[in-house]
Amino acid sequence: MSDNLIEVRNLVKHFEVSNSFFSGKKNVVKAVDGISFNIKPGESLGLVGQSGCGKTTTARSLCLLDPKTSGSVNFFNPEKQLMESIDNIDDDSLKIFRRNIQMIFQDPYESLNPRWTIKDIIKEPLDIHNIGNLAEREHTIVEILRTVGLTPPENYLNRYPHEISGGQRQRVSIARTLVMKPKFVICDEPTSMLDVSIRISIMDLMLNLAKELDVSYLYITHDLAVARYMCNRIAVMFNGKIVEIAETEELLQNPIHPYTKRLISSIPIPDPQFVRERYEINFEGLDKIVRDNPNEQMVDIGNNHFVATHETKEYLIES
Amino acid sequence: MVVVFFLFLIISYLLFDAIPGNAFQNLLLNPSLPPYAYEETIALYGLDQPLSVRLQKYIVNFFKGDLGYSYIQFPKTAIELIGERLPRTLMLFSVVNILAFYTGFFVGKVLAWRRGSKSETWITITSVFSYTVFYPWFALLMLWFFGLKMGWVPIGKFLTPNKWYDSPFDSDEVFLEMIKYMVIFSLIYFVISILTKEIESLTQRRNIRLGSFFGLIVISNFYWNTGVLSDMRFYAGDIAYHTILPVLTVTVVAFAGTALLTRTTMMEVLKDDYILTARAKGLSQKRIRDRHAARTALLPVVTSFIFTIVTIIDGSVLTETIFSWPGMGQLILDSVLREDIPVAMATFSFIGVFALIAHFLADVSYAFLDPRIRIKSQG
Amino acid sequence: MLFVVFAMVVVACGDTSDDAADDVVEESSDTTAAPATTTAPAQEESSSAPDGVFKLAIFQDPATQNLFKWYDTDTDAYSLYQMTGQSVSLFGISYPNYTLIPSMATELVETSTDNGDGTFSYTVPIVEGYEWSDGNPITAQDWVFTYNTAKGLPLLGQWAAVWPSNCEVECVTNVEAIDDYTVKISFNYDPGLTGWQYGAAVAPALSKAYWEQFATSREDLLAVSGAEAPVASAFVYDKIEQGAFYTWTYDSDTMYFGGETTNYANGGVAISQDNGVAPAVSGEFGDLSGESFTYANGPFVGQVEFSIYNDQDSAYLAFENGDVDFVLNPSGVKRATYEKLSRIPGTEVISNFSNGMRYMAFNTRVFPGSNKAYRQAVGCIVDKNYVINNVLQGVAINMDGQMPAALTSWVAPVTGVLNDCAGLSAQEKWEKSIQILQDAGWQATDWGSHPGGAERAIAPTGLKGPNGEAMPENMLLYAPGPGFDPIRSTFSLFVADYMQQLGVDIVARPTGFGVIVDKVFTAATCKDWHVYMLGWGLSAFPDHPTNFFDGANDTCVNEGFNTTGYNGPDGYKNPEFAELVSQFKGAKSVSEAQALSKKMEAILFDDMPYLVLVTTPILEVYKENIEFPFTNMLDGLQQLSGNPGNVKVSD
Amino acid sequence: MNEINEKSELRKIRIQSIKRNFNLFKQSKIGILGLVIVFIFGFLALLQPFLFMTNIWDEATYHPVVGYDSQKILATVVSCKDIEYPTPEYKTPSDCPAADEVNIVAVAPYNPGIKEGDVIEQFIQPAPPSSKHILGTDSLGRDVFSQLMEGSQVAFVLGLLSAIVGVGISTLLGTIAAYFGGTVDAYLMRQSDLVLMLPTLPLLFIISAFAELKVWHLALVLGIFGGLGGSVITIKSQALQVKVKPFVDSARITGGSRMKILTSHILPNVAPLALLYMVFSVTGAIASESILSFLGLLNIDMSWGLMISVAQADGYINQGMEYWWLVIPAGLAVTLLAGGFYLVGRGLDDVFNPRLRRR
Amino acid sequence: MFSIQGLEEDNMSVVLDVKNLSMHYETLAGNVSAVKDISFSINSGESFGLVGESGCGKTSVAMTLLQLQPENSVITEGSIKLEGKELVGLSEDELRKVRWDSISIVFQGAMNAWNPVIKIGEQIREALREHYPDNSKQTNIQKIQELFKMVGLDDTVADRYPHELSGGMKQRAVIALALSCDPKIIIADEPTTALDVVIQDQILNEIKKVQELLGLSLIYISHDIAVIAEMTDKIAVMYAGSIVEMGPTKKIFENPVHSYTRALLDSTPSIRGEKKKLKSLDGEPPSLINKIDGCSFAPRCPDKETRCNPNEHMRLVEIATDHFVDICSQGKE
Repeated sequence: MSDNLIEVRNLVKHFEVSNSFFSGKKNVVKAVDGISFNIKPGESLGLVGQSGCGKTTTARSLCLLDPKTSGSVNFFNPEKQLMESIDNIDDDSLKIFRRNIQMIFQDPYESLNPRWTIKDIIKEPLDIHNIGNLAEREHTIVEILRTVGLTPPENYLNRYPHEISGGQRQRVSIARTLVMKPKFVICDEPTSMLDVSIRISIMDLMLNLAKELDVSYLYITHDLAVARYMCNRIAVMFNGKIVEIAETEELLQNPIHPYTKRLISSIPIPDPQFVRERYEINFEGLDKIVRDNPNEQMVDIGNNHFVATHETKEYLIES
Repeated sequence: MVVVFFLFLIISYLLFDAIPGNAFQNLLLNPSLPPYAYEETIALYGLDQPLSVRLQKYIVNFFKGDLGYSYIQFPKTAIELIGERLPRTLMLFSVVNILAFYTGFFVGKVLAWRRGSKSETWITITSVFSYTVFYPWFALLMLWFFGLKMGWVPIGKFLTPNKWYDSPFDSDEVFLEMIKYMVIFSLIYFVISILTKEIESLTQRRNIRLGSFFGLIVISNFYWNTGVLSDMRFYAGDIAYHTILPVLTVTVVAFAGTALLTRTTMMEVLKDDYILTARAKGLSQKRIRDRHAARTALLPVVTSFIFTIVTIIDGSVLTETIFSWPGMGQLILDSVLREDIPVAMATFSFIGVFALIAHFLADVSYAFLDPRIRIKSQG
Repeated sequence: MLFVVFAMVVVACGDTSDDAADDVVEESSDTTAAPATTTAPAQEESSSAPDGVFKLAIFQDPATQNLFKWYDTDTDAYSLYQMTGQSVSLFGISYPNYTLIPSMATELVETSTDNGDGTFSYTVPIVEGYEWSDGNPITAQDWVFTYNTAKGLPLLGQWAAVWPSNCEVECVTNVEAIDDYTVKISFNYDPGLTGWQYGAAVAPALSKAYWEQFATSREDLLAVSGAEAPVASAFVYDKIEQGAFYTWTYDSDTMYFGGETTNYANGGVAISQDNGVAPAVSGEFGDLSGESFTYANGPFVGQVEFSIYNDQDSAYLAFENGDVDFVLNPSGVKRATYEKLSRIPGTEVISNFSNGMRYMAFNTRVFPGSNKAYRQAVGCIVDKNYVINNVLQGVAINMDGQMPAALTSWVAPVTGVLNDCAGLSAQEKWEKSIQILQDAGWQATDWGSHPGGAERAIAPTGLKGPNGEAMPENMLLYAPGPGFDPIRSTFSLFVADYMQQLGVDIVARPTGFGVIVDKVFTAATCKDWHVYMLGWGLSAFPDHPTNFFDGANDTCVNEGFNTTGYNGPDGYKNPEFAELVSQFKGAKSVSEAQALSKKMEAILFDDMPYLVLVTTPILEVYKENIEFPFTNMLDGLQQLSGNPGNVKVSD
Repeated sequence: MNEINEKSELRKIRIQSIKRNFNLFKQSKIGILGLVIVFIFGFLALLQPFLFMTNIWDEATYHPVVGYDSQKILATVVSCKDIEYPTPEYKTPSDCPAADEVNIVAVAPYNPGIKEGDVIEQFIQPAPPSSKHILGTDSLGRDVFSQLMEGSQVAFVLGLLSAIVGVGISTLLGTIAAYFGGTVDAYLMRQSDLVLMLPTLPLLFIISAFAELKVWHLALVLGIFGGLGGSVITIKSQALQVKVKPFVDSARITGGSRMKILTSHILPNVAPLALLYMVFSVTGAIASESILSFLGLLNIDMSWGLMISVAQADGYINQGMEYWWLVIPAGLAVTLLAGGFYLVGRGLDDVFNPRLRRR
Repeated sequence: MFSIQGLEEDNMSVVLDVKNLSMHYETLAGNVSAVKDISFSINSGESFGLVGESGCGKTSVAMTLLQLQPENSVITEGSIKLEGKELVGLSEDELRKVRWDSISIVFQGAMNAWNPVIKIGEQIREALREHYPDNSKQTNIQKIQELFKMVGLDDTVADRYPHELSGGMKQRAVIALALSCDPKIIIADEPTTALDVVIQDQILNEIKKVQELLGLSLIYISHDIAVIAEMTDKIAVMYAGSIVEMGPTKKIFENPVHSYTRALLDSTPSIRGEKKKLKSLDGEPPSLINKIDGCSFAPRCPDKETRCNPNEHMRLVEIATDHFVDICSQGKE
C-alpha cells in the first residue's frame, strides 16, 4: 500500500452545534461520517457532491485545519520513505507534512491577505519553513510567478491583491501553494468564482503543474463537468459518506448509485439539441438509509469501481 | 454572571476605599472639635477596621440584602435613598430616551435615505456637534436662554413650590402615578398596534391606529379626572411643565447618537438586495424606507440603545445637577464626592444590576426583533 | 410614542391649570390664615399672622431636620440653615456687632463657683414662661436632658465640641437643674470665655418633652425625622418636599413676636419683647451709652420657603428671574454675578467681610520648615500685595494676622518680617530674605543676585541650613486646583515662584482638597509634606490661634489618638506660646482675651508657622421687595441664615 | 542597489496608496471638515510653543497659567442703580458703567471708603478682546487665546494618548480572545462585561479624587477603561471574521506559528477598524476631561474645561453673552475638536467601509 | 442609428423592444460604459437568453429594463418600450405601476432577495397590496397559495421567515413572488448561481414549467452557456457592454460566428461527448472606463490574424435570418 500518497480510513468529523439560544444544549452534526479513500502520487481525485455534504470538512480535516473526530489519515513521508500517521506526529514529520500538503481556496478575493504584497504572500511559506537564504527566496518567488503565468514577475512583486484581477489572484494563490513544491494539494472549488473564459486557463495551469511538479490533487467541486476535466478518479459524496468512487469516465458512463445518477442528470449540457434524461430521487429516504447503515461497506464491482451497497433502487424516481 | 457581579462589588468597594479621606473628614475642619470625636466617629462606623474585614462584612451583608445605612444621611438606608430618588430619574429619562430614540431614529432614517444630498451633510454635521457638544456648558446656555432670556420655561427644579404648599401628595407619589400612566398608555397602544397588524388595507390600518391614539387621549382625559387623580392632575401638570427644558436639552444631545448609528446601519441595509427587490416590487419610497430598510436597521440600533439606557443614571449626574432635578445621578455624585460608601456602593450595584438586566433585555429584544434568533431560541 | 402622550398630558394639564391654580391660591391663603388649627388650639390673636413669603434658595437638599443628627455627623451648613429654631441656648450672640447677650438666661452669668473638688460651676437662672411650639415650657430640664443624651447614648461628632463630656480632657462634668428655671453647669476646670461664654453657654438645648421618647439609643434618636420637633422660634415646619423645597410657616405660639432690638456702637444691646404669649422681656445689656440703631423684631412673613437648587448658576438665574428673593450661599455670590445682578432693577446688593482666612502652612517638624529664618524669608519675599492687587484683583483682601480685619478690636499690629518687608520692591524683598537666611547661618555655594526691577532673581544655589542640612529636592506645595479655588491655586503658583527665587526646589502641585486634608491631618503622614495651602472658616469667638498652634496638639508627637485638643497639622511648638494659650483659655473677659491674643499674634508674626494670605468679602444680593433690618455684619446675611425671623416682604 | 531601488519603489507605492486613499477620503465632505477642524486645533497647539520660543510672545505676559498682563485704566466711580433707563448718560442698564467708569458696587467691597465720583486706577480683568489679546484676558489677567492653545495641547495629548492606549489594549485583547477562544475568550468577555458595568462618569469622579492625577494619568485611566470595555467585543467580532478568512487558513496549513498568524495576519486586518475606533474614542476622552475639569475635580493647570470652570467660579457663565470670550471659545473648542475627530471617524467609515461606500 | 429589420414585422407579438440603449455609471475614476448601444426585442412567450462574463453589462441591462439602476447611472440614449409604452424617463411613481405588474425580476442570490425580518407570505402580500389595493386579505392569501402550488412549495412557507427555508425553497419562493402580479415578462438574473447543481436543475425545471404554463416572456441572464442552451429560444452574447452575437439559440450553437461566442463554447466543459482539451481565452476583459476605439474584443481575439477586423466599431449585422453578429468579426473580406 505504500504506493499511496495519502490514505484516509473512516474519517469522521462531528460538530457540536448549540441548538438553543438559552439552554445551551448541544446537537451533534455528523458532517463527515466515516469516509475512506487513497490518493496515489500524480493522481487527482475529484470529490463531488452537493453543498453541505461534507466535502470541505473533509478537506479541512485532512490538512489539520480542524481536528478530526476519529479515523486515521496516513501520509507518505518522502524523507523517511514510509507512510506515517498524522496523529501523534513528531515535530520534524509535522514540518514535512506541512511542507507537502497545501490547499487552494475557492474565493480568490478572500484567500490573499489584503495588507500584504504579492511577494510577501508568496514568500510566507518560505519564511515559515526557512527555505533558502533571502536571495534564493527572491529567486524562487520570481520563478514561481513565471511558472503560474504572471509575467513579467517584476510587475507583480510589489502589488497588492486588490490591484490585480480575480484570475491573477487565483494564480497567485496557486503560486503560493506550489512554492514549496508540495506533493499533495487540496483544491476547494478553486475556479467556481471565476469567469468561464478564465476558468479554463486556471484549470489548464493546474493540470500542467500537476504533471510538471508531480503533484496530486484532491479536487473538490459540485460540478461533474469540471471534475471530469480535472480528475482521474471521482468520489461522489452524499451526506458525509462516499457512495460511489471510480475512474472518471467509468463513473460517468456507468453510474450505479442513484445519487450519482441524479447528480449526472442535473448537469446542463451546452447543446440546445440535446435533451437530458432527468432523474428524481427521494432525498429524504436516501438520507435515512444512509444514516441507518453507518457501517456500510463499499463493494468493488470491477474496474476499480466501488459503490455503497445499501439497497437504493426504491428511492429512484424515473422522470 | 454572579461571579462578575461579585467582582464588580469588590472592585467598586476597593475603589471607594482608595479615595483619600473619608465621609467624616469634615469633622477635622472644625478647629474646636477635639480629635477624639473624630476617632470615635469613624470607629463607630467601622472605618478604623482593616479593609479586608470591612470588605468581607460588606459582601456578606450585601448578599443578605442589607446594603447598610448611609453615613451622611444616617439612619436612612441606602435602599431608602434609592427608592426616593429613582422615580424622578425614571420619569425624566424615560421620556428623554423615548423621545431621543424616536427623533434619532427618524433623523437617522432620513439621513441615510437622502445620502449625498446637501441637507444630509448639514444635518449630519449638526448631529455630530450636538453629539459632542460640551454638555454642562450647553445646558447652562439653554437654561439661560429659554429660562431667563425667553422666560418660557421654569429655571431648574421639578416643581413650582408655591403650587405645592398644600399638595396632599408627595411628589414621589405623583411621579409614580405619572410613570404608571405612561406605562399603561403605551401598553394599550402597543396592544392596539399588534391587534391592527392583521388589517390588510394600509390606509385603514393607519386610520384605525390614529383614531385609537386620539381615543386614548380622550380616555386619558377621563382617566385623569377620576377620583384622586383629578386632584393629582394639577401637580402632574406642574411636573410635566418642569420637564420640558431638561427633556429638550438632553434630547438635543442624546438623539444624535441614535441618529448617527441609524444612519450607518441603514446605509448598510440599503445595500442589501431585498431593498432592490422591494423597489422592483413597485413599493413606494416611504414604504421601502420604513418597512424594509428601517425595520432591519432597527435591530442594532435598539440593542445599542438598550445599552445606552444603562448610562442614563450615569449620565444624569450633570443634567440633574444643572436642572436641580434630584434623582439618582445626584445621589451618586453626592455619595461619591462625600464618600458615603454604603450609598455609593448601593448606587453602583444598582447600576451594575441594571446593566446586567439591560444586557439580558438587549438579548431578548434582539431575539424579539430578529426572527433569525427568535426561531433558534424556540427550537 | 410615549412622548406624544407626554406632550398631551402637558397640554391637557395646561388647559386646566389656570382654574386649578386659582383653587390652590385660595386654599393656601386659607391655610396661612389659620395655621394653628392643627398645631395648637386656635387663638384669636393668630389671625393677625403676617402675610408674605420669603423665598430663599439653598444649594443642597438638607440631609435631615433632626438637630441631634446634625450635631452628630452631618456637618453640612445647608442642613443647619433650616433647623435653627430647634434649640435654645443660655446665651446668644447679637448681630450685627457680635456682642454676647443672654438668650434663655435672665442675665449674663460670667463668674464661676469653685466647688473645691477641682470642679467649677456656673449657675444660670432661666427666663420663665417661654414655651416650645408644642406648648411645653422651656425649663432647665431641657439642658439636663440634652447634655445627658449627648453624653449617655453617646452622641458623636460635633457633640464633643458643643457639650464636651470626655473628662480625660477639659469637659463639662455635669448639668443639673437646681429647679425648673435654674440650671447649673459644672466643669472639671475653670473655663474662661472659650469654655463658658462661647462654649457651654451657647451650646444647644433641645426639648426634653418631645425628644425624650426617642432617646433610647443613638440609632433611634437619629432616625427621627425632626420635622415634627417643637421649635423655639417664629416658624414651624410646614411642607417638606424632599429635593425640591421646604417651607416654614408662622407659628402662632411664637415666643418671639414684635418688640425691638437696639444695638449700640460700643457693643451694648437693648431688647424688648412682648408678644402676649411669653412674658414681657426688657433686657438691657452692657454699656448702652453709645450711638445706636434700632430695628423692630419680626416675624413679618407668614411663610419661609427654602428652594433647593443644585447648581449655583441656575440658582442665580432663578434669582434673576424672580423665583427666589435671596440666595443663601455660605460663600456669597461670585464677584461677576454680583456686579451683574447689581445692575438689574429690583436687586439690592450687600458686601461684608467674611470671618475666615486662606493660609499657607509650613511643616515645622521637618527641615526646612522647622527653621524659623526660612519661614521668615519666605514670608518676606512673597509679595502678597502684588498677587492680590494685580493678579487677583477684586476677589480678595490681604490678611496678615490671624484675626479678620472686621474684628477690629482683636486685630494685632503687624510686626516682624511682614512689617519689615512691607512696601519693599521685589529686589529689596529678595535681598532682605537672603539677608535673613544669611543672618541665621544659612550657607550657599552661590547666593545669586537680583537684576532689579520686575526681573526674576537669580536664585542661590547649593543652599544649606545653618547646621549644614541639605535642602530637600523636588518639594511640593500642595494647593487646591484652579477648579476648586482659583485664589489659592493662583497664589500657590506665585508663592512657589518666589520660593524658587530663594533657591528652594519647590513646585506648586494642584491637589484635591480631600487629598490635602488626608495628608496633613493624618499622623502617619505627618512628616511627608512641606507646605500646603488651605483655608479656615472661623467662629464667632476668635480663639482659633489656641487651636491651631498649641504645640501639645501635635499629631506626630502623640502618634494618632490625641486627647488634648485639636490636631495641629503644622506641628508648631513654642513653650512661650503654649503658656499664653493656657492663659487665654482661662481668660474671663474679652479685654483680657484680646490682650493675650495680641501677645500670641506677636509671637506668630515672628515665628511664622502660617503665612496668612487673604480673606474674601462675602457678597450677597437680595430682591428689593425684601427688607432686612440690617445687612452690615461679619460673614454677611448667610450667618443668620438669611435672617428670616426679621425680614419684611412687600409686594 | 537592488535593495535600495526596491525600497524606494515600495515607498513610492506607499505614497501612491496614501494619495489614493486620501483622494477617496476627500469624497467625504464631513470627513474633510473634521480634518480641517483637527488641523486647526493641531496648529494652535503647536503655535503656542513656537510663539514662546521665538519670543514673539513674552512668557510673563502670555503664559496661560502664570502669565499676567495688567491693563489699567483710570476709571470714574459711578453708581449704576436700578433707575429708569434711558438716562442722559446711559441708554440701557447694560451701558452702565461706561468704558471709563466703574460701578461702585464692584469696587466697594475691596476699597472701603470709596465714593461716587472718585477716580481710581482700575484693572480691566477680564479684558475684552483687543489687538494685544485677541480673545481677551480672563479674570486673572491671563491671555485667553494662549489658554485656548494650551488647552488644545492638553486635549490632543489626552485624546490621542488615551485613544492609543485604549485601542491598543482592546485590539490586543480582542484579537487574542478571537484567536484563542475558549477560556481566554470567556475570561476577557467577562472582564469587559465587568468594566461595562462600572458607570463611567462616577468612576471618573472617584479616579479624579486620587492624589496627583496628571493629564497623562487621566489619559491612561481613560484609555485602560475604554480599552477593557465595549470595544474589545467589537474588535473581537472583527477579528473573528478575519480569523476564518482563507488566507489565515493558508498560513496555518503552511505551519505558521500562532504568534505569527496573530501578528502578521489578524492584527493588520483588524487595524483599520481599530484605527476608526481610535478616532472615535478621542472624542470621548476630550469630553470626559472637560467635564471633570468643569466640575473642578481635576487638578491640572490648564484645559478648556478648566477655563470654563474658572469663568464659572467667578460667575461669568450665566451672564449671557456679555463675557462671551470667557465662555464661548473654550466651550466651542471642546465641542469642535471632539466633533472634528468624530467627523473624521465618520468620514473614514463612510468612505472606507465597503458596506457604506456609495459607489 | 440602424434598427433591426425583420423583428419589426410582427410587431403585434413584441412585448419588449429595446433600441440603441446605452448607459454608463459615473464613478470617481471616470465613466464606466456598462451598456453600449444595445438593441433587442422579445416576443410574448419567448425566452431570451443574455449570456456573457461578469462585468459585461448583463445585469445592468436587466436593471435598466426595470429602471432600477443605481443613482450614479445615466442612460445616455435609447429607448425601452414595454408593449409600446416608453419606460425611459418615466417618473418613479409611474414606474412603480409598471414594476412587478408588467415586468418582474428574479435576482441573483435568492438568499438576499428576502428581507430577513419579514415573513415570506407578508413580503409577497406586500406586492399584491401595492398593485391590487382592493384585494381582501383572503384573496391575497389564496393567490399566494396558488403560486406556491405552482412552484412546488407548501402553504406553510408563507408563515415562515426566509432563514427557515433552504436555498432552493427560497429561490422557489422568489419565483412565486415574481409571478404574484401576473407579469408579462420575468427577468431571471442568474437565478441559480449560488445553488448547487441538483437544486439548479430543479429550479431551471420550475422556471421552464411556469413559463410555458403561463405563456410568459422570459429574459434569462447567465454566464453559463450550458444553462442558456437549455433554457432559451433566442440568445444574445454580450461582451464589454455590447452584444456581439444574437440569434436563435440553436442556430448560434450550431454555427457560432463571433470568435467570442466560439471561445465561450470551447471553454465550457461538458460531461457528454469526448473529453476534449478545452481552449482558454487569454487576457482579461477590458476596463470599461476607458473609451475603446474599435473592437473591444480584439486584444483577446484568438483569430485576430485571420478573421478579425479590429478597427471596426462594434455593431451588429444580420448575417442570416435572425442571426446578428458583430461586424468586427466579419473578417477582412
